Amino acid sequence: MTGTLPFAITLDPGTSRLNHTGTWRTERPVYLSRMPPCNHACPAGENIQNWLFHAESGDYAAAWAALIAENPLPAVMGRVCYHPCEGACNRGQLDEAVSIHAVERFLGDHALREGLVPRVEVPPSGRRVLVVGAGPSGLSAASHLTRMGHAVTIREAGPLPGGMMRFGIPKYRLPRDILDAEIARILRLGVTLELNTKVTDIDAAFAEGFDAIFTAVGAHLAKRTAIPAHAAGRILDAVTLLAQVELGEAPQLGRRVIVYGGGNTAMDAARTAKRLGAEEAMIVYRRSRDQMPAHAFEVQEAEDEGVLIHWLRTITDIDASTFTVEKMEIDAEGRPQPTGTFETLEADSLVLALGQDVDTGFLARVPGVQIAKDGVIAVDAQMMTGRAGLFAGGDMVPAERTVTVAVGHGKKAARHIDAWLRGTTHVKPPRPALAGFETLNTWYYDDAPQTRQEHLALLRRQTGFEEVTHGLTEDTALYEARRCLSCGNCFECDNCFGVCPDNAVIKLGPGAGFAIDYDYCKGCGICATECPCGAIQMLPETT
Amino acid sequence: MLKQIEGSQGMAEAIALCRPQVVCAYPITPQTHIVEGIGAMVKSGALKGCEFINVESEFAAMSVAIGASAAGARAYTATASQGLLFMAEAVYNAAGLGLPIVMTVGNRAIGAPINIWNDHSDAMALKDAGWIQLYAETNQEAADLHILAFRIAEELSCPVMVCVDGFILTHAFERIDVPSQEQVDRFLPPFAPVQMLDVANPYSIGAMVGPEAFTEVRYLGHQKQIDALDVIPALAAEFEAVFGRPAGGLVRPYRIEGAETVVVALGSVNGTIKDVVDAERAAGARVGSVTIAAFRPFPLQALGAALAGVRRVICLEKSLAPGLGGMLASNVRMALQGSGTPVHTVIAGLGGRPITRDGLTRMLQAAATGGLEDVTFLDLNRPVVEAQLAAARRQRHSGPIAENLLKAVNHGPGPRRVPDRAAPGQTAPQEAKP
Amino acid sequence: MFEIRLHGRGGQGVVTAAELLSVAAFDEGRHAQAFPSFGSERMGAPVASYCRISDREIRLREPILAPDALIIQDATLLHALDVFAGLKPDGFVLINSARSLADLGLADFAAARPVHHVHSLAATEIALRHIGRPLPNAALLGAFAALTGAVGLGPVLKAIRARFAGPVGEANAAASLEAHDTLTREATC
Amino acid sequence: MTEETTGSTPGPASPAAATQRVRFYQTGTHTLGNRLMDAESRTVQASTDRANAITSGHRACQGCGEALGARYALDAAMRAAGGKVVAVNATGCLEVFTTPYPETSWQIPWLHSVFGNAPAVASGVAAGLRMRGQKDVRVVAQGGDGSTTDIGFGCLSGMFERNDDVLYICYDNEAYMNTGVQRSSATPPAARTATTPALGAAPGNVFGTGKNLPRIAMAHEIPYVATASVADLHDLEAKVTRAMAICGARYIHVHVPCPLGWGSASHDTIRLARLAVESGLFPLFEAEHGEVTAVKKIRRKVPVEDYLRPQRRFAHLFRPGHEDTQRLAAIQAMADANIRRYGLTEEAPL
Repeated sequence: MTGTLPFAITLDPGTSRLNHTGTWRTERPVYLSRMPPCNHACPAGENIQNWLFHAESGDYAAAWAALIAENPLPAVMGRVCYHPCEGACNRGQLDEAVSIHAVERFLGDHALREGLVPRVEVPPSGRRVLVVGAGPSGLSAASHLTRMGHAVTIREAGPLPGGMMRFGIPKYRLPRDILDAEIARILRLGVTLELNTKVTDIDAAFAEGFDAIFTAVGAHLAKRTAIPAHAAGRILDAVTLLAQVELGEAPQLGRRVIVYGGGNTAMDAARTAKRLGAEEAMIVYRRSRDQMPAHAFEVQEAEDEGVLIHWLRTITDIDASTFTVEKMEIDAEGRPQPTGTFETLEADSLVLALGQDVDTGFLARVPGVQIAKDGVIAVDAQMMTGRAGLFAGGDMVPAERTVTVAVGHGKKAARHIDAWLRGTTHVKPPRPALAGFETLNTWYYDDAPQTRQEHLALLRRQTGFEEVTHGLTEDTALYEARRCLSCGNCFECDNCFGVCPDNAVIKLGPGAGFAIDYDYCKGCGICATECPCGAIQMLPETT
Repeated sequence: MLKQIEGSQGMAEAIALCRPQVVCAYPITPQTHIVEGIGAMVKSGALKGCEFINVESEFAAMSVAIGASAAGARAYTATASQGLLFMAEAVYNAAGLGLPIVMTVGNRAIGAPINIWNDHSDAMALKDAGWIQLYAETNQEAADLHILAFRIAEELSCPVMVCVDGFILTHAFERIDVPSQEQVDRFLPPFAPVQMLDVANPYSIGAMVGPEAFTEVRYLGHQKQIDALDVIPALAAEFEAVFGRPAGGLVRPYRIEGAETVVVALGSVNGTIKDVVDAERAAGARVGSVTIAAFRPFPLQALGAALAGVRRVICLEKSLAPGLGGMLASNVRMALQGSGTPVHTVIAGLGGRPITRDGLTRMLQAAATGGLEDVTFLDLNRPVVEAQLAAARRQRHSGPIAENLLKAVNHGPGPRRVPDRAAPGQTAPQEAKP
Repeated sequence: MFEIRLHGRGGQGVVTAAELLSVAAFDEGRHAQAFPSFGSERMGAPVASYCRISDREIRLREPILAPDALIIQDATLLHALDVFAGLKPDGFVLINSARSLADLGLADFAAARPVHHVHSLAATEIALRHIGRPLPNAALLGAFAALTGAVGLGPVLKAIRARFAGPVGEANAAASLEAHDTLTREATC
Repeated sequence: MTEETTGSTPGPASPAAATQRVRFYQTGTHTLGNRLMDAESRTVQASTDRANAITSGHRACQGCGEALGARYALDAAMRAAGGKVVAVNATGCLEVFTTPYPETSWQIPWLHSVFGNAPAVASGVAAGLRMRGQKDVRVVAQGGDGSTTDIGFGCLSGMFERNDDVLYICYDNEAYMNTGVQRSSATPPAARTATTPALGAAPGNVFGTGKNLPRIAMAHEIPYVATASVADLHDLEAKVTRAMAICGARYIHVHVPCPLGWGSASHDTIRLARLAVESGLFPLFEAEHGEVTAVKKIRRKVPVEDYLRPQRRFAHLFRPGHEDTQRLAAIQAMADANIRRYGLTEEAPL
């Protein structure tokens, strides 16, 4: 070409970058992280989205590492947790919730298969902590405290560690090799476990040189109820039944068994009775099906296995093998009221599954320790009792009684104990706003129904203690992980980068996310609207 | 090589020798033979490296040429009359973008009334579109001007319109010396655009320019035309050196030495004028003529010099600025500013009306006796228009003028819709009651 | 300057005839200018074309108003328009017709002009014999050369052969030659 | 998901292998990119290597759909042509907001002539490039609905019938936005524009008018015709890429919402485009040589009301207490007709 370019009508490429259109903006997009509902709902405080993130790319080791940062018993929890996370999962409003527990179990099993171990990254603190009780709460606390550098000793009154995980949950739900392996891994961190060692004197323990004590002895005392029994057959409680089965001392229950109660333990007891050879395993419960505290899937599994459930019945009289039950009806307040109508059931034994109480005897004399209502131990926000350095958690403090809550208590207590030992206070970081369903743009998520976990054949379920629910394969676990919507947190989908009409989003590279180029951003808000996971919000420009 | 060929064919051959790369064509009389000729050469393979595109309108023709030129290709098209007006927007655009397109205009009247014959209304309508306008006097010049036009256009990055009288030149079989390829190549180097669409240099062509720079853009466009006043004669001289005959230039005086009356005109009518000048000179009249070869840029200086000292100037114009008179005259007056020389407009040859030696001779004689008005219509059928005007004065609505005029021309003066049997003063049946 | 006006009907090649005349004159080293009547007429309509021949450059662009010669390709045009308009008193007229001038009602017209300046010729019949189609142009041009001497027969034949290649050109040339000879015979008897 | 693998595979899974085997359901293929999608499944827009044919600093309104659509299309074309693309632009918003002197937003060779001639100019550019031996440089012409369906229609039809080697892209925002929202022949029924005001007994644009340019393009039997939307970038880019692989005349009609003209929120641009598709009012399809060859199924069908209600240009249909049910039904019938005609749902196969 020759000569100079024509004036004004011909322009050099890209010169509009001199024009900073950011001045047009009245609102600015800002990246943020919201609290995913699964995390929000998790009693153990698991950052589920975080470990799913790693699992999505097939990096199961990283996923597992992220997982055990909050929960040292993933293989257990993936089996026994009632997964409130899934009830909160936003995907449930789209198609079906992500099967978080199944992925968790897969990761837990994967780690056991691969022999993955957690790392202890801090130097020894020189402090000693006594954990009383080797249940989920105690094991969780011991694991976390050890990884924080403290020397931990667990004293367990019973012959085996695991607490309710071993003595309350039947092995068809939690195979013992899994439980044993996860406990063993905690112990290999350097935790000292003393079995058959009942702690009765807290002060003495402090005197031994423990800088802090965490008690988590659970609730093992079965509640009783007064039923007129003229010639009672076998009556036993569910906790005892399950513990005896675990110890290989299964009692003779006879051909017909009634389990009284409507919780998960009642289901476990009835299903165990079935497996012990009972031809008829019945549940009698005074309220309706909807009101049962047991989880629907547990009820369903029990029914699948042939357990017969009598709702709206109370046992009013027992005469040998004849049980008189009164029909109940639900009043306006939702309470069961007797109707005066009676029936009889025939059974050889009765298993009471009416809940448990805490054995608080060993704490009664400790100065400062207060017993709360319902016979549980009062703790403050740091999970410390009235006695300085004495912490408590699990079923023995006021809370829902689940393995998950217990594991969460262990973690929470560990953090507070650690802070206390260091002379500080652990302050929980403020929770960001919840990533509700309305913050998502779900159009970008593909339709993907939940993976169904396979179940053991029914006949084998009714006749043995083999694990009922199968785990996921690697493919199905990956599929399931990838169903996560990443609610409230950028997963680098590039939407904002692509949809900006003003090319005002800067892509910082893998893992680094994005930044807004405020020189050019006009504040249209498309990035925020088209962000699938609600990780951008529009804020008014300050004047 | 001397040939006896149709003017359009001569132009087609000359254009082909310029190695155009994109030629687009849309048929409109009387330019069709030119593009047909080029099309045949492309189709036969005689003209290589050229794409001939049959487009759907003149607007598209100029637009395709714009695109091709912006892509760095030598582009050509031709049109006439309505076609030129139909592409008007793109004509301005090509100039605004500084694209050196060459276009032939086979000059023809503009309707209504529709008329396919020659005059200059079309080119005059777009005289200020920013194009250089060259007018051919002969078919030899028509051919030669195209070679010059490409050179001028590319030298200045400015489109050039070669105006050729429709039918009179385009359809006349005449002797034309068609140059050799070697000669043309010597005169016209390959196209080297100042700007083009280039993936290696991706600038934007055709920006929106606001008040802050529009005047400057226009000034530069004007300056380009002013520069052309030097470029055109220089290249005409170079042309003569290469081809051995003159062509183009700004103005061509003819026998103006001592002339009292000089006729100024554009295009082929200058041939007839020269014959008349010769005859009048032979009869002792002091007349001469000036051919304006480049109407845009308007050669004020050259024309002023040629007309210095003459007693009167007659602009023989093949177009009409209704309400004013002559567009050529209003331009010529600028060349004579301060001289006091009267400049007459004689409108002639509209819509193909023959301009005859008789008519021109009468015009010159009238001028010599001071009997020429400022604006005159040569060979006007005065009874017809007088009758129409009279009828119009009588009746508020006298019907379509064109239709009535045609009737008057064919059947004698006066609208025929007043039947003979109607008694004087009786209302014609067509007229509505008030 | 010799000016010729040709009358015909759209489609008969009246424009081609004028062009061929100009080519023939050009071939003789003379200047020539052929142009049509610039009409928008369609097939069958009366049309005209013109040819000027001169030894000097032709600058004149007005229509031919006072022709030196007329070629009338179709005798039916005699009744359609004033084909003789402007014809110079000593002008030539060549009419394509198998009928005599007397039969055409032109006996008096011819008699008023120099001898042998007005002729009719059965050009269509000659064309049919040679070309097989009723295209009288070539024949008329051959006869025109004989009639007026404005162009020579040789250049006419050359122009015809240049325009129509191969057998068609030869057939036209043969027609032209026969017409030329016919007219020469008639004009000399 | 795959079903052939059962049980566990020893050893940690290879992330790369994992991405190949299992689709990324977190995003499906609907987001623009993501670390776990195959590189070829990501959009051009997800890449920092995209051409940014239009760069920052242009003067389009906030949330301009046309700015977005044009960058989407041209960047895809640039990738398909290895960076050798020349663009021709009709007069209109896109032209005005990208090239006001002294700045241009274009980073590719770009030419603007006048309003109605972009297709012809592009034909000329293509011919010029061919004659200059630059056969690998591809030409894209573009304009709004006004320049495409109205004033440039003749030139476009000419370009089509000559099968000129040009990809013409129409950014349809359904009115003359540059001049202040006047009706075009792409303005939908009932829409309020400055020249179809929401007044009188039948406010807004008249029913039974307008022209369907994609089908007109198909009637020319050109090699490729497609409709696309800024709401579905994967689809849009695939269509541009497909078009760029074909020689001859190609036409893509892209639906681009206009916050100004439609009276919609600037952040709703893509959402509205999506609702237009999901309601059936803007069917996405491809056609080759005059025959429809593929349609994009509606994923989540919505009533037309969902699309119309957020737009002030249709507000007169939703006057409280005076909802224009009759004309709403007529618009729904148009959507339903599209669904039947193109088989946009599983129940309505093509």
